[in-house]
Formats: sequence, C-alpha cells, structure tokens
Amino acid sequence: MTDTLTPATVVASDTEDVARLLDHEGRRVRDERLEPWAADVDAPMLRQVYRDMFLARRLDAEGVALQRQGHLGLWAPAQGQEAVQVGTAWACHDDDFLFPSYREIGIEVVRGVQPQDFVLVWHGAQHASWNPFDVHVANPQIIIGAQSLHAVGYAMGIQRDGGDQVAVAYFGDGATSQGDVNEAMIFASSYGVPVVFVCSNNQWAISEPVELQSRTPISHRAPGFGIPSLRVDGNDVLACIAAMRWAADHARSGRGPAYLEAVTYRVGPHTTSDDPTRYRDAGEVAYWRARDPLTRVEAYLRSLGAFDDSFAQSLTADAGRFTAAMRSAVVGAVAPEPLRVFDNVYAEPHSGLDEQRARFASYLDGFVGGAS
Amino acid sequence: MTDTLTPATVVASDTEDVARLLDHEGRRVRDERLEPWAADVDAPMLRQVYRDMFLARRLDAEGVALQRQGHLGLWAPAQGQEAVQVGTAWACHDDDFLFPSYREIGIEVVRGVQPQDFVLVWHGAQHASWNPFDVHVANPQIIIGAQSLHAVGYAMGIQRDGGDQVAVAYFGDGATSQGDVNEAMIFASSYGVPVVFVCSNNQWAISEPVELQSRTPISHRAPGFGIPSLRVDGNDVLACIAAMRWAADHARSGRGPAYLEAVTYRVGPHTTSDDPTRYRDAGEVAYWRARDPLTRVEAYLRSLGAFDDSFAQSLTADAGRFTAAMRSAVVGAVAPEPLRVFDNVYAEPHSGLDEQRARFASYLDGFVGGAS
Amino acid sequence: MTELTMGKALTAAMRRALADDDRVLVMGEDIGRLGGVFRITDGLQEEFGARRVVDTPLAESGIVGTAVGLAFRGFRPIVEIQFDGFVYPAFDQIVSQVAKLHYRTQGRVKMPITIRIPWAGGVGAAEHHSESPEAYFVHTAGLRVVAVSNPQDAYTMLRQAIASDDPVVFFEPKRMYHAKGDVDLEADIADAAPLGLARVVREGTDVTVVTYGAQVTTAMDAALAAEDEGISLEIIDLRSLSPIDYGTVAASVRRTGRVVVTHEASREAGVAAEVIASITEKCFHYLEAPPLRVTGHDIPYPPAKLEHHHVPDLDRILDAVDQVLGRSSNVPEVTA
Amino acid sequence: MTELTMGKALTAAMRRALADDDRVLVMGEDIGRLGGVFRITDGLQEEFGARRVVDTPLAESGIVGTAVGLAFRGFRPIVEIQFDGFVYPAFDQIVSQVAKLHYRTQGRVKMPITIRIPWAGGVGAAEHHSESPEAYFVHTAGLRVVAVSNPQDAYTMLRQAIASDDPVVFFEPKRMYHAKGDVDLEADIADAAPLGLARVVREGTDVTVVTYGAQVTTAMDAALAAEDEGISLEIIDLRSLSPIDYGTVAASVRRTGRVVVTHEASREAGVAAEVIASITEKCFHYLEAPPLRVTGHDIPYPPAKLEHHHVPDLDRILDAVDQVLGRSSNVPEVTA
Ligand SMILES: Cc1ncc(C[n+]2csc(CCOP(=O)(O)OP(=O)(O)O)c2C)c(N)n1
Ligand SMILES: Cc1ncc(C[n+]2csc(CCOP(=O)(O)OP(=O)(O)O)c2C)c(N)n1
Ligand SMILES: [Mg+2]
Ligand SMILES: [Mg+2]
Repeated sequence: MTDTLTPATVVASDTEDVARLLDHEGRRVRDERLEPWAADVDAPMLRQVYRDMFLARRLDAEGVALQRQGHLGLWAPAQGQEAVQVGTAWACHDDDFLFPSYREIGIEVVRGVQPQDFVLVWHGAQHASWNPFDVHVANPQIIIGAQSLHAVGYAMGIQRDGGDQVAVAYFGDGATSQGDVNEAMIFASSYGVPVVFVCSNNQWAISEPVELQSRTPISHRAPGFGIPSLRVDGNDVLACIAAMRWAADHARSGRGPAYLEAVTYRVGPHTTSDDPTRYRDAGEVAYWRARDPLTRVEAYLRSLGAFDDSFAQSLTADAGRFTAAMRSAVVGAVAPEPLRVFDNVYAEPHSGLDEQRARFASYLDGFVGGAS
Repeated sequence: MTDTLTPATVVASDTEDVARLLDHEGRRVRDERLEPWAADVDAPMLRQVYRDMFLARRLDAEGVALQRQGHLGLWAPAQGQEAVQVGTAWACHDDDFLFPSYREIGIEVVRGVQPQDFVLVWHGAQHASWNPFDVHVANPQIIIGAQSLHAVGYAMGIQRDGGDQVAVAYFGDGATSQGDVNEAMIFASSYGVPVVFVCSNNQWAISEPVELQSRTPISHRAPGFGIPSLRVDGNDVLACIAAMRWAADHARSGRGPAYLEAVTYRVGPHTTSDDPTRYRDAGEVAYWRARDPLTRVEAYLRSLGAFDDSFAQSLTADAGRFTAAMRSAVVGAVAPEPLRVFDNVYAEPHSGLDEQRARFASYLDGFVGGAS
Repeated sequence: MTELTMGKALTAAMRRALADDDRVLVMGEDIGRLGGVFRITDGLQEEFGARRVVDTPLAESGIVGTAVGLAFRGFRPIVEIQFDGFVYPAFDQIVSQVAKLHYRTQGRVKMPITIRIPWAGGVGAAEHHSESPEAYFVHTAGLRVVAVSNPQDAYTMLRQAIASDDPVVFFEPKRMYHAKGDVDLEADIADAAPLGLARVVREGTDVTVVTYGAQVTTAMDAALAAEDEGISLEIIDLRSLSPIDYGTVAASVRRTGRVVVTHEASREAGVAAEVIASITEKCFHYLEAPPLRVTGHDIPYPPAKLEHHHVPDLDRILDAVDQVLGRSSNVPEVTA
Repeated sequence: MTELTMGKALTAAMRRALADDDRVLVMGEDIGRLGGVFRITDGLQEEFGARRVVDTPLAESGIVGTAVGLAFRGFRPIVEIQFDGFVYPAFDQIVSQVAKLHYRTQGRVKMPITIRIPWAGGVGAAEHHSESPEAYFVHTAGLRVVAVSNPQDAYTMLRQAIASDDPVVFFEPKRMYHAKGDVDLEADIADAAPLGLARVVREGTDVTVVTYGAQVTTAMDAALAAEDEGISLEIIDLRSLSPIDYGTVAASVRRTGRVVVTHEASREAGVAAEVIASITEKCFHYLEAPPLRVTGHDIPYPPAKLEHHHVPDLDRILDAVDQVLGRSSNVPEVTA
C-alpha cells in the first residue's frame, strides 16, 4: 500500500543533508545525481561565475553603505546567498523568465541589470526599475510568494506558445507557508508546465527559524504535489548550476515542473532595519561565515591555477566602477516631478483620475513657482 | 541523500490502491495497518453504525425530494459517501470538535443533529441551524477549505487548554487546491496540534475530476508537510472507523496532526442544480453504484447473522419518522420576521446599524399592517 | 439584431473575442466541459479547445495569479469567478498585483485581464452566493469596474473590457442572466459608447435616480409606478463604476435638483456614498433636497427567505423619491 | 499618568489584557522573540510565554483562520498583521468568516478577535508598506473598525477592542508610533468613552474638519495655521470608523455649516465619501457650502520620494478650507 507514508525523519534545519560538488574547503567532491550536469563547467566558465558572485557581494555591501549614509530607505542584504542566486541564473537560457523576490541580487547581476537599477527602488524614486522584457527578469516582488503564481502563469503561456523557455519562481523558506506558493505547485503540476521553483532556504524568515515553517525539509513537499525535487547546497555554486540545469532541463523537455531547495544562509540582517542579534546566536553566523560561497570557489579556482592577483584586481576594479555608478545614481538625485504620481495608474484614459490630476496640477500651480 | 524524491507513480484517480477491511462484496479482508483499530468492532456496534448510514441515506433522499417539490432552494446530495462520514464520526469522542463542509450529512447524523436542522438552511430560513456547542459540530462551511484553518485553530486551543479532544477538518478533493487547506497543514504540523484532516475524495469537484487538482494521490501530500497519512477505502465503513481511530489516537496522544484520504464517490449530482451527465459517463456511476457503502455492510452483517427483516423494518420506520419531521419543518413554514435581518450582525450595540434598523422598522410601519 | 438572453450575449462576446484574438483565453472553475455553473462559457471549450478555455484547479488566488503570469507573457485572460462570494481568496492578487503592476512597472507590464463575476442576489441562493463586493474594487486604484444591466451592454461592454489594456472587474447580475433583449452582434465596438460612460435610460424631470446592474430594472419599474402618481423620474444606468461618469450624472441633477442613488450593496462606504459625495460637491447649488441612498442594509447578505427585505425594491425607491420631493415626513433624523 | 509613546501604550494595553484574561492570546509574524518589526509586542513573549504570544508561520490567511478556530474554542486572539499591505491574503477569512460567523450562527459563535494593523504612510517605506485599506473593512458588515491618533486612545481603545465580543479591525498609524503623550494606565476602561464615539479634539466655529488616525495631527496643524488667518477650525477625530458617530459630527456641522473631511486613503468610495453622504443627508439645510474631501489620490501608493504629494498635508487641508469658505476661486468644475 503506497499510502502508509510517514514523514521523513530528517528535519528542516539539517543543513548538511544536501547535494554538493564543492565542499566547504573548495575541494571537488562527487555527487552522482549532479555529475552529468556539471561535466562541462570548466575553469574559464567558473571564473565568469565567480566574477558575478563577486560583483553581487560588492554591490550588496555598497547597498548597505548607501543605506547607512541615508541615500536609500532600506536595503535587503544578500550576503551569503550569492551561490544559489548566481548559479541558478547561470544555468538558465537568456530568455528563460525569472520571477524573483526582493533579495535576488545575484540573478540580476547575471542578467546584466544596470547599476542604477539596483538602487532607484530602495532610494524611493520608483517601485520598479529595469524593463522586465529587456532582461527577462520580473521586477522584485515584495508580497511574499505572490510571484510563484506569476511564474506558473507565464509557464502556461510558454506551453501555449510552444516556446522552449522555462519560467523560474524564486522565493524564500518563509514563503513556502503562503497559500500562493502551494497553489503554484498545484497549478504547475496539474498542467505540467515548464516552471522551476527555487526556494532559497536561508534558515530565517526575518526572526522566524525555518522549523517554524516546516518540520521536514522543504524539498520534501514538492513530490507530494507530483513535482520532483532536489535539496542542494545553496552555498556551492557548482552544485547550484548543476541542479538548476537538471531542473530546467526537466521542465524544458516537457516533463513538467521541478523544485530546488537551496540550503543557504542569510549572513546579514533581514534588512537594514533588522537587528538579528535579538533572535540568533553569533555562533550560528560564524558557522556559516566559515561556509562562505565565494571563498570555496576561490579556493577551487586556485587549486586549478585559475585565480591569481591580476584576476582579483580586475574584479575589484570592475566592481568599483559598478558601485560608483550605483552611488552616483542616488547621491544628489533630483526628486521626481510631483505629477508623476498619476502616471501609469491606467494604460488608457480614466476620467476620474484625469480630473484629479488636472485639479492637483492647478492646485500646485497656485503656489508661487509651483510646489516642491 | 533524502532529497532526490520523485513523485509516486500512482495516480490520483487510482481508486483501488486503498486500505480496506470489507471488500465490495462485504467480505472481511485483512489489512495489517488497520487491524488493531478494528478489533473490537462487533456486530452490535456495526448495526448502530449501519443505522446511521441508513438514516443518512434516507435523509439525503428526502432532501432531494423536498428540493424537487420546491421546499428547499438547493440540496447537496451525499449519496455514496455515507461510510466515510458515519465511520469517521463514529471513531471520534463525543467532544471532539468537527468542522464539516456542506456535504457531511453522515457526521451530523452520528452527532444527533435534529431533523429540522438538516433543512432550515437549504430552505432559506437561516444560514446555520444547530448550536455547534451542543453537538460539537460547526455549522457547514460553504467557502471551500476555510474550515480547515478553523479546525487547526481549535486544536491550538485544545493544546493550550490541555484538553484531550481532537479537532477534525472535513473537506473534499477539490478543496485540497485551496491555499487555506495547505496553510492548515503547515500550521498544524508546525505546532503539532491535535487535528485530523479528512479529505473525502469523491472523484469530482463539481465537473472537475480529481486529476485536475492532483496528479498524485491526495494522501501523498501530507507527509511532505510532516503529517502521516493514510489512504483508505471511503466506501468501507469498517476501514473508515479503523483509520480514523488511528488518526485520532495519533493526534490525541500528542503526536501531532494526521491525515486521511477517503476514496469514495459522489453518486448523485454536485447539488440539485447540477447536471452531471454533462461531464461524466453513466458507466462510471454504475461502477460505483456497485460499490455502494451500505450494501457491503448489510452483506457483512448478514454473514454474521446480524441483519434480519425486523432490523430492516425498524430502520425504515425510524427513518420515516425522521424524514417526516424534516418535511414538516419546511412545508408550510412561516416566513421569518423582516427585522430579523438585523439580528446578530454584532454582539454589542452598533449605532450605525441600530439607526438603520430603526429607520427600516418605521418604514415597514408605514405600510398598512406592516410589510410582507 | 438578434434576441438573446444576457447569458447568451456574454457567451457571444467571449466567442467573438476568442475567434478574433488568439491571445485571449478563458479560465475558471468548471468553465470547460460543464460550460460554467451558469453556462456562460457553454460550448466555448468544444469550439476553441482546452488550451484556450481552461478548467482550473479550485483556487481563486491561483486562478488570478496565473492570469497575471499569462498577461506577462502577452495573453489576455478572461477569468470567471464562480460566484461573487468566492472572489475574496483572490483579493490579494487582484489588489496588490493586478491593480498595481502597470503602475509599479511604469507602464511596461500591461494587465489586460477581465475578471467576470456573477453577481448579487435576488435568486434565492445560499450564503456567499449573493454578494455585492463592487465597492472594494471601486476603491482600488488601477482597476476599472463595470456592471451591466442588459444583454446589449453585456455583449458590447464585455468585448470592450477584453479589448482594454487595463484590468476590468466585470459584474454580471445573476438575476438578469435570463433577461432577453435585442443584441447587435455585428456592430463594431469602436462605434459603441466607450466603457466609461453612463447612460440615461429614461428621461424625466423631477428626480434623478442613479443606479446600475439589476437595480436598473427595479428603478425602471419605480419610474413607471411614479408616473402613475404624476412624478417623472430620470433613470441613469452608471454602467461604469470606475471611472464614474459624473458628466452625465451632474447634467441630470442640475436639471432635476433631486437625486436618489440605489444599489444592492450595503451602505457604509459604498458606491452610493461616492456618488452622493461627488454630486454634492459638483452640484451643490442645484440641489433642492439632500440626495438619498436606497441600499442593502449594513448586514451580511441574509438568508434567502429574507432577501427581499434587504435588496431594495420599487417601494423603497419610491419612499426615497417621496422624501427628496418633500412628500414624506419620514425625513431622516440623527439618532445619537 | 505616565508619558508613553503610542507604541509603548499599545504594548501596555496588550500586557494588561494578557495579565487580566488568560483567554487572550497574541499571534502574528515575528511578534515573539523579535517583539514585532515595530517592537509593539516587545517583551510579551518573555513575560507570558510562547503559548500565549505566538509566532506564526508566514501566512496571513492562516493566521486569521486559526484565530477564528481559537475563538470557537473560547479564546480572544489579538492578531498582528505585519504591515497594512499584507492583510489582503487574509481578506477572505476576515470578510467571509470573521465578519459573518456571529450572524451566520445567530449569535452562538462569538468572534472576539482584534486585528491590529500598522497602518498608512508617511514613513518613507517600500511598496505595500503604506496602505490605507480601512474603507474595505468599513464597508464590511459585521466588523468594527477603529483608528487611533494618540497614545491614550491607543491604550484605552486597544483594551476596549480586546474586551469587545465583536471583531475589531484596529488601525495603528505607523507615523505616530513614536509620538508621546500622557497615558493613564490605571483608569478603568468602563469609565472611558465607548469605542464607538468620536471626539472633538479642538473646538472651532468656522469649518468642521473631520478626520482620524495620523491625519488628526495634520488637521491640528492646519487649525493653528488657520488661526493665524483668523479662521477657526473645529477638528473631529472620528476614532471609530464603524460605527461612525454621526451625532458628534452632525452637531458640529450644524454649528459651522461647513465641512472638510480628510484622510490618507484614496478617494473613490472611501470613508470621506461615506461621511459626506451621511452628513449631507443629516444636515443638508445647515450646509453653507458643499462638503469637500481632502484625500490621497486614486492611485496606488506612490514611491517614497513622492509620498508627500499623495498624503494630504496642511496646505491641501487649508486649500479646501478656503474653498468651503468661498475664499478660493478654485471651486471644482465637472470636466466631462
Ligand atoms: C504577504 C506578506 N506578508 C508579510 C511580509 C513581510 N515580510 C517581508 S520579508 C518576510 C520574511 C520572508 O522570509 P523568506 O521567505 O524566508 O525570505 P528571506 O527574507 O529569508 O529571503 C516577511 C514576513 C510580506 N512582505 N508579505
Ligand atoms: C472559495 C470557493 N470557491 C468556489 C466555490 C464553489 N464550489 C462549491 S462546491 C465546489 C466543488 C468542491 O469540490 P470538493 O472539494 O471536491 O467537494 P465536493 O463538492 O465534491 O464534496 C465549488 C467549486 C466555493 N464554494 N468556495
Ligand atoms: Mg528566508
Ligand atoms: Mg469532491
């Protein structure tokens, strides 16, 4: 009888029960499940991957700095999560459409999002910056889990168009508790659409540990919905590339959705407003700092003789140019025009709003020189 | 690696892959998982159980008749689902609190709901009839899946009170697609509360077959959430009793939630407004009619020498009295007082509504002899 | 001209949209083989296939959320919510995504989604099957909201809604599904009155009665009854609730000086409050009497046997007409 | 009397309720160890334990739905929604269950649930963190809705809300969390003004300004500025949005004959429309000018750098005051 299933005894917080290709020291280890998907990842490619991880790390630090200096209202640090973000994005085709949450800096780096587009939203100038159709990345979602359904709907569209893209839904461990994320699995499985779910399990949803959301590893949920899943070391970029290639290939080849749980860690605070010392130990953070996703790629590249000082210098120089551009986009930025608040509420004229806009314009005109 | 889980190959619509104690012919078969929980179910008890199933069947037919004759606005037939409803309710303690959907007639029969309380709602006189605290059954829920969270919340209350009750959430196969039902599993598992989920998989959600909701057996979902589950023959009342005893014992003894999928069939239309010939074959219905849950208990009782004509006559007589009382509750019922529409919107005075009520009362007084 | 019920007019509008534009999809619960519980999508799956007329799993947030994703991919989904009371699980996706995405993305991502809702009461239904949630959507910037009252509008406005690049919440009064009327199936929608305009459905001189949906019929009945007493009612069918066509309403009120607004939804912060606040602002000096509301009470929708005490009928409208004409002493008093 | 911020006053109210009644629970995201993202539940879990101050999984429908079940079992849950924009996933449980269960069950099942919502803008937050959804709940029969404007009310009204046998949606203006004021922590809540009453927070003779929440402070600032110009504003803090205390509002309007209603929420079918429609009905013959609204625009909440063009400020209130006094030529015209 297939129905006397009992839950697994592994707990959600067991972070070592994962598929891995690079160990904490950067040594190459084997994983039979992943090997076929990593065979062609050579040193030149891994240097490119590392470059994106490095840029994500620096860009993130600059975001924190700009927030501390008052140029941004908020920043959601991604430090420690570069491997899953950069690795999964690298594994995709350029026209696969990614639906991120607010923390997925790394995937946006891979897709070539421009410096100013990382900061204008947190600066408060706009709700979304880049054009999603240029980079095939939707603007970051703040409502937890909502984007998972958008990804599934997009994949329904791919299915109808006969396209060979996949859609990717990115979300956190906390998000798995939302009805929407579960409904997304149900719709995806029912229709067998080409979507990949990527859960970045960074152990925390603000102050809530992952065990509050799930007693079993999050990856265990998907099979119950008819979706194959893989639990991967989210700090091992090689494993993330391989796992995502498996998942995307599964989806792309018409076999329906696939699910990845990437076990990782949010080294920084939830956002710059958060004080994580209220809810977690320094020891835990230290444990994870020792498992840094960048360090192990660097060590691996060094062992291959593919990491030297000139490479390091070029990374730093590139990142410096990038972060300088971020900074200049917000430092001394001019405030947007007041009437812009009315733009794009509707795609077509709306008599009610048009009247409000006209009234407000004439109200502003009533001030000498217009309003501030 | 525990995470290369792949979905089961059993499909949701495989209705024979179930735990069973009475086969279609009413012969006792063994199931090691269920045996311990059925050991003490003897013929006298099974006669009582059958009595409730029989009453549910008759009561249901009377509901359909009353609707056809214009005394009820609607009726949601339960024919074919008596075993799961009556069996699971029999397995509960009297003060276990049950949260049903609109179709759970059988559990209400077991709990002694009165004749008029089965019809006054469909008659249109009230939104809910019995006092839930008298019978420990909430009034039927119409919003699909909403009650699953109420059951979990109630179980959180039991946990806090140190009570030894369990809460039971009843819902259909279609309901499993709702975010709420999934969130209910998440909360229940996270807190380890004493709740049992009972999914009556009757193969259809109005016109939608269960495969549209789930590619895998519904019972396969629960373990991914850390909840043990069992897939049981929902037309075998003995199996339903045993399975529910296992589940309730699991929950009651502090081991957290449990989940049953009862595989059954809705023999009638979704409601009296539905025309199932538009979406399903006569052959399918015939197949299931041959697996009628009452017939096999009758056959089993006969094999035990515990079913004779006088028993049958007493059942018919009792049911006749019951259905007559149902009928007299609605035939020629007086319309409720108009001002009753304002009652119980709030528990405490509300100046806005009180003013509306007063105005409407004086408006009604303006008609000669008041309004109809 | 073809005589059609409102239900069949809606079906015809979707059939036409599906035929004209292969990016149009219909999705919802039981809309395929069954043709919907009201049969509004009857025959569409057979004609256009299950890829374009899509039965969905039973989850409203999922339906609307996937429609958003389809819109991202350039589709124009028509979503059927089975009954008014089942739209609430989708509220987050509607309010935080459908309504806001065009604004959020500075116009880059369009949301040409039509959300069809069989709507309101008067049909003797069970709880949650007779809700009037339109004010929630009217209060939500980024949505257009329309409510139809007759087969021709049902046909034309549904086609316009599907063609609109904005999301439209489309209310279909259940108790009018079987009402018949002539429908011009061939007319070009570009020639029809735009989606945002109200219509004077009966001219009159004494009192302006503003309404929409099934209440238009009730108001017309009231106008006939009033005529017998020598009172001339002008009836305005708003048709669009966001935007509201205040030009048409104000022009009428300036002539009559008296206004009654009626709808079935409850009263507090409802659409009638909006109409009265705006009209008072725009026409204050023309008003001869306080504008009055005739609405459902501020109660959950009552059991079927009591619904006729909740849904405003002809008598309640006439009572308000009498009040604005000063013919009734039943003028409201503050009770507190 | 103790000087407290509004935030601390709210904490004190919950501490007192938890201490007085062991059926009271607090539940929400991050409210335990962290004490909530605004620290409003700071220290409560430590004091009362994780069984009574409960961190929940990240799912708002789940939070409210389980609160309903707890109410079935006789508990009195206080639910914290982390930010205003995250209440929508719980909308179905609030509208179809919390609001309707007492009515549905003919008074047998009480829903003494308090839903606390950190509310509205003006704090430079990201999208979805500055919503003003109160009209949705005001339009929903079966709910009580209150909005607090100062520390003393925050303390008293939260205790009253928790003690109420009805569900209360409790709005806490984020931009006032750090505002300080004297709070009487010992007073008996039975002696306080009942939950449903408005309060005249400043007496005046020329124009009645009706508002609530953080806008009370803005209106008071406007009153000071107006005073300099010799204009006397009467400011009413509604406090309760369902019910609305029309006795207090009407008494004022009968004296001043002029009224401005201001809130931050958008305008169409908002609370101001309700107030104006009701006041026009109740005080028509006392009105010297059309009542005006000063509200947020009918737009999604804009990016932080633009929010001061959306949230009505002192100048926009004074502009409307000028209009109702006929001192401005900027009187609205119908554009259509
Ligand atoms: C519907 C909704 N509820 C609550 C929040 C507030 N919130 C923002 S982030 C967050 C935690 C998310 O945790 P997780 O999904 O693990 O993602 P992470 O932040 O760890 O990347 C919460 C509760 C929200 N944004 N949306
Ligand atoms: C939120 C919501 N959406 C839609 C409906 C309409 N509806 C009523 S019953 C039903 C099918 C339910 O199927 P299932 O859960 O399998 O239960 P069954 O009727 O088979 O017992 C639907 C779609 C509803 N009542 N509530
Ligand atoms: Mg997380
Ligand atoms: Mg079913």
